[in-house]
Amino acid sequence: MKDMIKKLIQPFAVVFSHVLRRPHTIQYPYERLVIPSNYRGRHVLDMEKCVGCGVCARICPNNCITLVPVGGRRFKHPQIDYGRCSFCEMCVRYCPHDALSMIDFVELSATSREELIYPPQKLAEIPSVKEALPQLKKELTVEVTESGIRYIRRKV
Amino acid sequence: MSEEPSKRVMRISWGPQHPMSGQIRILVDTDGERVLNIIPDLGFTHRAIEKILENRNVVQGVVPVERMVMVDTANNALAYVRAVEELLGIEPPKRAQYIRVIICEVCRILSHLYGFGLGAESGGGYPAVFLWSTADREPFLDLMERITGTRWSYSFFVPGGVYRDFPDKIKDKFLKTLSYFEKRLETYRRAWFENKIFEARAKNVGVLKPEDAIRLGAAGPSLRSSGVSLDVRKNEPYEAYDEIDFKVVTLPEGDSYARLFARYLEMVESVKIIRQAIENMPSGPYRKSVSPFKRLPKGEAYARVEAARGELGVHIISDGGFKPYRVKITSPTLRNLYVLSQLPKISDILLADLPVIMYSFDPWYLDADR
Amino acid sequence: MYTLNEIIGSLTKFIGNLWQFIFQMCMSLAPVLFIPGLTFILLFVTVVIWFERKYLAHAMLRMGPVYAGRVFGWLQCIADFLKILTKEIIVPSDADKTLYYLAPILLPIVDGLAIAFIPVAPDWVIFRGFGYGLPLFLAIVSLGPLCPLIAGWAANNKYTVIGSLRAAYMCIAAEIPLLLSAAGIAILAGSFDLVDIVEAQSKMWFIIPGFLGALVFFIGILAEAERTPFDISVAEQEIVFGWRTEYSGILFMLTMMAEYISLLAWELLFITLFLGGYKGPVIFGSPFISNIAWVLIKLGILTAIIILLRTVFPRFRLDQAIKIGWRYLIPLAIANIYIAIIIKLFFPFVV
Amino acid sequence: MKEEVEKELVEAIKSKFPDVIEEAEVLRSKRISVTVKVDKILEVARFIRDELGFDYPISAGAVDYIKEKQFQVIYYLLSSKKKVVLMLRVNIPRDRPIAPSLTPVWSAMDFHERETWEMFGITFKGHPNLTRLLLPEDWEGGYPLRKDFKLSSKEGS
Repeated sequence: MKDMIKKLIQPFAVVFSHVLRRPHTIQYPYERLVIPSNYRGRHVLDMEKCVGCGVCARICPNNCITLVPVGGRRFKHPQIDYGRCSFCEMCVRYCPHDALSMIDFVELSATSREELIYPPQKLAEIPSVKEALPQLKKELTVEVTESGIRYIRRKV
Repeated sequence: MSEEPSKRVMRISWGPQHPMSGQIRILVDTDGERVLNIIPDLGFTHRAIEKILENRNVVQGVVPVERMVMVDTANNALAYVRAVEELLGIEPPKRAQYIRVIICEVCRILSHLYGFGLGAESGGGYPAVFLWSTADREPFLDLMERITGTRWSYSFFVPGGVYRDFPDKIKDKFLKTLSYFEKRLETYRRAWFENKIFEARAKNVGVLKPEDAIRLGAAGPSLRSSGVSLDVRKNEPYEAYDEIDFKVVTLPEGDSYARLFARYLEMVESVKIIRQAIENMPSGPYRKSVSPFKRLPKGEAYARVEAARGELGVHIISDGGFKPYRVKITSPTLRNLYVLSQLPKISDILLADLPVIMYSFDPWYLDADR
Repeated sequence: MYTLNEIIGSLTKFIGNLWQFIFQMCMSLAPVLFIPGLTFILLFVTVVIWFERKYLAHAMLRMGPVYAGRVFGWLQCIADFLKILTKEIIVPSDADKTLYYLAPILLPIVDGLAIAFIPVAPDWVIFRGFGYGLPLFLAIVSLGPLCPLIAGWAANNKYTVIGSLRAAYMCIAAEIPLLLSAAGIAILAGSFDLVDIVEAQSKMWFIIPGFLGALVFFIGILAEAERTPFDISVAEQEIVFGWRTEYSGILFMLTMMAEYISLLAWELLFITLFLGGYKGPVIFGSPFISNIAWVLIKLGILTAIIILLRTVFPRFRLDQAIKIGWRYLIPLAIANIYIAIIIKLFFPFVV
Repeated sequence: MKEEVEKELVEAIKSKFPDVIEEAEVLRSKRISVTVKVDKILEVARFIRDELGFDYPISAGAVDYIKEKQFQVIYYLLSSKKKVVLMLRVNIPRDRPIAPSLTPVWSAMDFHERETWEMFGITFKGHPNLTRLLLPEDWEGGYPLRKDFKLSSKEGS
């Protein structure tokens, strides 16, 4: 009986302790987690380093990279179809000249499949979060303390 | 498949369009509330991963294999990578083995937190635990983000080691997260495992005796909660598990409650394993280079790994080409679904018990369908 | 022949009478229109749904409604209401159309009618029921469980049939203890009239002598209003949404409203029977406002407790719930009747 | 290399069925491979289960050796006492893909044999319910895991 009452009362206490906590929700377009610098987001292509060897296209498990000619350049350069890309980093790992890299940018949504195909010129640009997310107001970092998780908010 | 066996029996299609079923259809023959027969109908997420792997070389192969179980990617990748390493005859460096153990155990925690939250929700009206556990995955995902570069499907294990080194400056944060997590585990126990109504719902429901569990081929915590001590980590120690002190969680009851509680206890063990692995991690190289553009040696290799849902086997057969000739993946969920369909004393089960039993097996249908 | 004065005199008299008549009409309609009538019911539903969503969200470490209405998302329910009005009503092809439409319309009406018997102030009752308010209330509310049965059958869906049968089982298991524990209170008060019952609690709330009855009644409310841990007839993990599965658009909203209206009706009865109804120390000066305020305060606390249960407990299984009803609640309710009789016979000074 | 348990098991099988076993070897520690003739597989399976203690069925699969014109069905079994994995193999001709079902011995081979049936077109005689498991019920594209299955151009590259 004592055990039963404990098992009926105890959950109330635990739930109450959660009601007063700050929610874990991140209101995305207005807030955004700070992504570590080694994050595997969008590719950035260094056209000066790329020699068009095609290793990235061969190693890509999803066949999302094709080499396309770029006007005024000697070599073909990779074009990435983000509709197929699984962000596995294989192309970056096996690039013999370190021409490809991945940066902490993940705002890649588009309204059509054609927009998801990034030609080399577009890959060469370094995107800015400000432009992709004009609503962004705060950036968050997760901090684990002994007592709990805290989201530290910082104005952009 | 859809005809009803008789007028008296009502065949309910539990899924795939259903709030709790997931990507599966389970045909349930009922007589009133009483369940007469459970027929799983799989294949809604079949992606032919075995066929894809026949058309990818061994380095590329890690990527599709990981997509089998998104919450438990590391263990899946490890099974494949270990099979490849066995085939190539290479042994990863010691440091890589420890890093692999850490990441696999974090994945086990992530996976169990998810499955355990769903288990709480399956009892009905208790989604709070599910969202708490989802929230508590965040610090671990953050750590993984810092180590591997993504939150899941890491593509981090490569044949010959791990792709990046374990950043030593993260150790402190890791240990802090673990001690925080241990406190949270206590919260889950108090809120959920010691909840009278949940006990009433899950205890003595869907009991699986040890001999039945072995005969029907239950996998993972579902098997061990029936009192059978079969754990690949202990029986066939891989990576650094033979240098780490941990115990295999077994519970004697074999009911739904025990299956869920076994997952909880495994998380406690995982925390211990990670602590030891971080402390004892040797320094040194973390990767041996393996070229993806070389022919594989002729032969075969069968690697087994204890994934979060149970034993995962990858059998690679090579005929000496660039790509594996055949890859056979043995997934735990497929076996657990068979156990579900053949549960002994099925007539004791009521319709309301079905989600509880189902989620006590922690099914991941993508794993079953491959 | 009438003189002008006489005409004016009679006109004035007529207008005066008319005015009095309209005033009386309004006064008698006021309970219907405002409290505890239509406006109050709609407000209650809106506020409780908003509060429930917000509370559940915070218990789950979420935020709940945020954007609609800016401050705590207080407009969210109204926004949802407007959205749901524009939704198409999809009727299953093999459904029994008449019954399919009838059930969700009937259900809020039945539960709403029962509220007519509840006093929120000494003479502020829509219909006193010739001194038989309590049995009339229970009689009308017990029509409610018929609607899920009709709805579940009419929709021609396996989930709805199971859900409606579960609802019927639950109602039988819950209503008998409810009736019995209410009977105990009627004995204590010596009257079936709800106003008399409230007046009889001026010395002591009946929750103290009738503690067992209150417990039974509270659990009965949970079962009757399909609240956790007895929301078995809409168990979404098993049978999608029980007998409501096939409803869409405004019909679905009516079924959802009916759930909260029946909750309101039962809570008001609980307050009337056990918590001293509109009784309480005078606040805000005016006894009338004070009475209503006390009802609202008690209602708020009771609703909060019921909503709170939703985050704490999983759902019972049908057989467990029925077992609770028949094996524990009915004996407790009968014990409550005995206690009431003993108090009435031997300690009449207590109440 | 200590593989005594494995060697003992292999010897036990070999000595019991000298003319049925085509091949029996220890692959490495904890891995045994036994190749059996089709017609005697049920007897061998019963012996393996009852006498050698391979009571825990893991899985079943097949390999399409298109050059040798044969399928190889592989049953993966585990001994819960000795913790050894046994791969029970049986070669069947590619033009007549019929093998006896092992569900009478290990009922848990049910799903795996169904999967092998739909993926390779190998019929398991004596299987209680040989219906599609993963593929759609109205699938008409042939047997996907056979080597002569045509892939769309992009996936096949």
